[in-house]
Amino acid sequence: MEKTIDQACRSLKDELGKDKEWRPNIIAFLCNWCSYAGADLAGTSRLKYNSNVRLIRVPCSGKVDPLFILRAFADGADGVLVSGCHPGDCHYSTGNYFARRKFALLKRLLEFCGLDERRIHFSWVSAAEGGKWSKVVNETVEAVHKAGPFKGLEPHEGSDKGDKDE
Amino acid sequence: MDTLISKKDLDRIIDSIVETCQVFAPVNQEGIKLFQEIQSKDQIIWADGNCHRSVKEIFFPITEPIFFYKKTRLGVKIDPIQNHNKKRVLIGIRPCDAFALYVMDQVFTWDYNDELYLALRKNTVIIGLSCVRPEPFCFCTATNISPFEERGSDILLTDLGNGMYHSRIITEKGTAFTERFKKYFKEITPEQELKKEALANTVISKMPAPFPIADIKSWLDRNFGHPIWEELGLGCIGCGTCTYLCPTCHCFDLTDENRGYSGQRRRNWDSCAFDHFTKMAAHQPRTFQWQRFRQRVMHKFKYYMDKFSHLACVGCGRCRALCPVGKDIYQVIRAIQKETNCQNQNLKGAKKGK
Amino acid sequence: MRARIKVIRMNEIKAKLKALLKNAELDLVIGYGERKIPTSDGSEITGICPLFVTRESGIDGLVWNRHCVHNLVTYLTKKEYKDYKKIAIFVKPCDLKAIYVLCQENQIDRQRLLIIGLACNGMIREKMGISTKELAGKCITCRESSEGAVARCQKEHTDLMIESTPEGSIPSSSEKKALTLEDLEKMSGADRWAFWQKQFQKCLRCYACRAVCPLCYCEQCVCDMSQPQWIEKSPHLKGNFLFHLVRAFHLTGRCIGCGECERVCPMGLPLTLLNQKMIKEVKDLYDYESGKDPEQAPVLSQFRVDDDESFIK
Amino acid sequence: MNHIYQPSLMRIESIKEEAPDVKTFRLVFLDPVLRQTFHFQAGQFGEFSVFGEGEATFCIASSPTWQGFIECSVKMAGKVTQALHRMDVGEVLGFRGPYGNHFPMKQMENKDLIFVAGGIGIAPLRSLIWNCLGSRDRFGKITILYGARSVADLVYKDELDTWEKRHDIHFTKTVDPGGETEDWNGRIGFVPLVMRDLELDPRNAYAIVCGPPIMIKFTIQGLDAMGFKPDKIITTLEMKMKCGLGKCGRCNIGHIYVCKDGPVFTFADIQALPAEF
Repeated sequence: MEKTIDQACRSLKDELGKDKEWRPNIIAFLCNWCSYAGADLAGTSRLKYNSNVRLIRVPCSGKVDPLFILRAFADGADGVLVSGCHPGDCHYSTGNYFARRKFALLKRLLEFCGLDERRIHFSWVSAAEGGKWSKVVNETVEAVHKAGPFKGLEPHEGSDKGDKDE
Repeated sequence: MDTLISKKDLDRIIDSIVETCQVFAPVNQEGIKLFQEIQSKDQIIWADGNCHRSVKEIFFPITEPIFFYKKTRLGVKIDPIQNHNKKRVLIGIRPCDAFALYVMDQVFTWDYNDELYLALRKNTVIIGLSCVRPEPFCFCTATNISPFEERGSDILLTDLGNGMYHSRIITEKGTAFTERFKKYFKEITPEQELKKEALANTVISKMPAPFPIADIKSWLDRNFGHPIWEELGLGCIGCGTCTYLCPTCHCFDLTDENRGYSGQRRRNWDSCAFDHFTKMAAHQPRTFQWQRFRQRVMHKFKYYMDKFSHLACVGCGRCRALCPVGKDIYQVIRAIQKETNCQNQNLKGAKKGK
Repeated sequence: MRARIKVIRMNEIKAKLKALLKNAELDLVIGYGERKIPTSDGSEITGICPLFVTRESGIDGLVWNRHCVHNLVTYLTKKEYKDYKKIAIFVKPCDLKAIYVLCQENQIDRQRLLIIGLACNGMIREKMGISTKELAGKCITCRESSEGAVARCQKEHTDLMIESTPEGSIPSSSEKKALTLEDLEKMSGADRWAFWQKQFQKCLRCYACRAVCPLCYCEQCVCDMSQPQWIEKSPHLKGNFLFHLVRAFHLTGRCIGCGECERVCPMGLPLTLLNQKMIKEVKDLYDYESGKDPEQAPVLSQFRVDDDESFIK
Repeated sequence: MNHIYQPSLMRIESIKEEAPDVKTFRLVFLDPVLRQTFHFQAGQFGEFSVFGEGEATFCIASSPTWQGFIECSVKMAGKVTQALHRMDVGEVLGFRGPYGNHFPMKQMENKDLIFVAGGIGIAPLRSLIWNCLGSRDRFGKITILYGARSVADLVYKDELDTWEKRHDIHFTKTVDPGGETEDWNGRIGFVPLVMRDLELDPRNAYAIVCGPPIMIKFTIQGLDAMGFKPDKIITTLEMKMKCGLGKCGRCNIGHIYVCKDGPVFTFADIQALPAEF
């Protein structure tokens, strides 16, 4: 999974890197049963929404480990969106309830460390809410755009001369 | 060739070299004394006591990239790191840390020269500062060196207390440095010389007695399986504090960090206290923590002696002070010394009995 | 063996332990022992360190004084001590809570333990191995939290109890903790980010915080895994940030604030701030306190339908 | 700045599937000068880098007499080996070496040689066997006993056949009980047991043993019982390695560094070591 996240950040950065002006680079973790279907519906009904998002499908929002989110930020994402089924609709009946507690605590831990709260978003999007999905994505990109590029985790000068990207 | 230099002149020298090259000295960083690069002379803390972390990190950094690579369709392109050729001066290093570098040079020049370490060593002038008031946990005299040890430093300063420093040149680098600042180094009068010798003797006389290194080594040669090791190592929790603060611990790990199609190989410190230090797919030779504790003591007081005829312990006392559970290598060696004594008695007894 | 002998003195405890050791009802006693540390000028200072006693003769070495700052519960989950059948362990109130969490997580069998509670009102701080006059960092935070609850839970769940607090005056907590949770929360996000970046850059990855933590008992830590390699092994900012945040999150709802991680950090990182924050959040969000009761379900393995979801779009 | 931890680049020329989890890689130096000047001796090893995954220690399985390339046989086990098994012909990987000591060819001259190998342990011996066959007359009687868990696990199958056909080699192959197939013509049984049936003459002979630690232990016991002197039994030891040249401090057994003083040891050396491996 950690290679998928790295590849997602990579491919998005390459594609966004082409135009001069910076655009946010967002990684979204979508639960396979509701949110992914919702995003699919948004696509089939030709809804326009911001394109600098890379989706990673997970079986359930409960499967989204805080490590995925931390790894996404470490690999260069500017923002992370996690979306799952509405409480009660979960295909595995309780996955999103456990996820809700994890996300609540993770959000506060990251804010305590100083990560801008506009960079991390959670949402419930059901399979029928194509419209809500495009709204959620646009809001997220808007918020991350205000937060600016995430320069947080470049290794500092002392220990090494910076990550030598392409 | 000994000379005398006043504190003011020393400050003038530091001011002039700060522009031309990197100068490292003990600096207070949020209550912890560390060797850091300084911009001006007032940052330096001349007071007694060693730095929290040893000076080895200036030559053998905690983590450093050793090369960068890029994977392309045609293959892999390696681009090396820049040369370590910046001129550097290290001031205020304690004799035990300086001697530790001298000890570590042996392993980094054993058959293969570790250019990463040696280049930094070559370009650095080391101005040692002998210890007039050792710290409570120091035991350098026990490992056959002294608070006035000269090996390892290029120039050794000794604070004579009256604002003057006795300065002794030890290596060519030291002569070159003194030559460059000839006007600051004054002629030394014989009674200043005597004052320094007297100071040295008083300090050393109060320090712990030397370990019987030969006896200890011969005991260690024969007692790898001795039950005392399990007792001595009981309680060690396997953190890396003692090895990372130790001036002579040189074990490292090479790992790759990949980002897409490019990345770097890094060299990081590693510790024999960790479980994955020797863990292999097939088996793990050191399963219990006391076996790793034994490895550290054996390596410093036997294996290094076997290979390089030097103790790999300079008695700086950092591991004694900062072990979270109070493990103490000095008391371990004294315990082994007691073992050697009673073993000698048995031998003597056996002789008499024959 | 569940004799509930409550209020007795240290020497009575020693006599009891000797008896138990003699007729093999006890295999190991983990307590605090004194050791004479020879210093460079020939004098000796007394230092306290964990003491492991398997024979009667060793029992006299046990002490209880102002320097018994270590949390001995960390040894209960280590490989070397797992095959002792019956263990007696000395615990202060802050250490005792770690045993509850371990029981909650089925890591240790309560029947195997003879818990000897120690009434504690503050330990002395050690700086570079030398005792200072001030209160230990973790005791400052402990004193602020409800002292009553600590004493109450100690009475119920220990087998033996030493009621007398250690001799010597209670060290003054003159030196207020350099930085408290409230100071950090008042800071702006950007300042907090800069603060934590500076702290994480100092970390050496010596893993002393993980080795000493009673609740960090994983056979192979996620930070040591290479397949998949989630966290870089190198102690640069990115690797340290991931290591400390993953550890803080893995302790969320479990950490009992024993403060050992901050005590042992050779670089003086304020690690308990991360854990204190999460203790506060867990209390505030789910009204849950870790280490209060060995039978309650851990906070992240249960949920309520009306949990807060105001932050979810 | 070039330094001793910087690998030289090699291209994979061919990959041979030896067993379900073992592949043999034939590698050629990219640098033409190195292609000529590189030489090594049987028993030495190298550090092979898969960029992005790390480095791993493998013995050089090709014979020093073969020019222009080296071969290494890799069993899939951890991170680097799995990455290696995913690579295909033409890709580039790094190599540092040769490191460590080598089999004592001089002392083995005009002596009988007995090779006992188990599983992937045959890789270092294969290098030595082909090296000896290169100048066959310098040595006495050559006996090869090779065993593996099952027929599919046998490595270098075609070379085993050529050795079997040669009349100047006493070749025996075996598989562990239960690992045989219908048309299996070799022996069935564990290597140390099958070894007892071969009449091995300890006088004027060297036994070279390589394989999993459990097999080495019992084989050496068998050889001991047959009267082989400890200094006439040669084996290789395996410890975790990172630098491969004595600096990173992790491959020591007692004061011996397996990467510098080994990996080839006589049983007499091993008896002098503390029982730590």
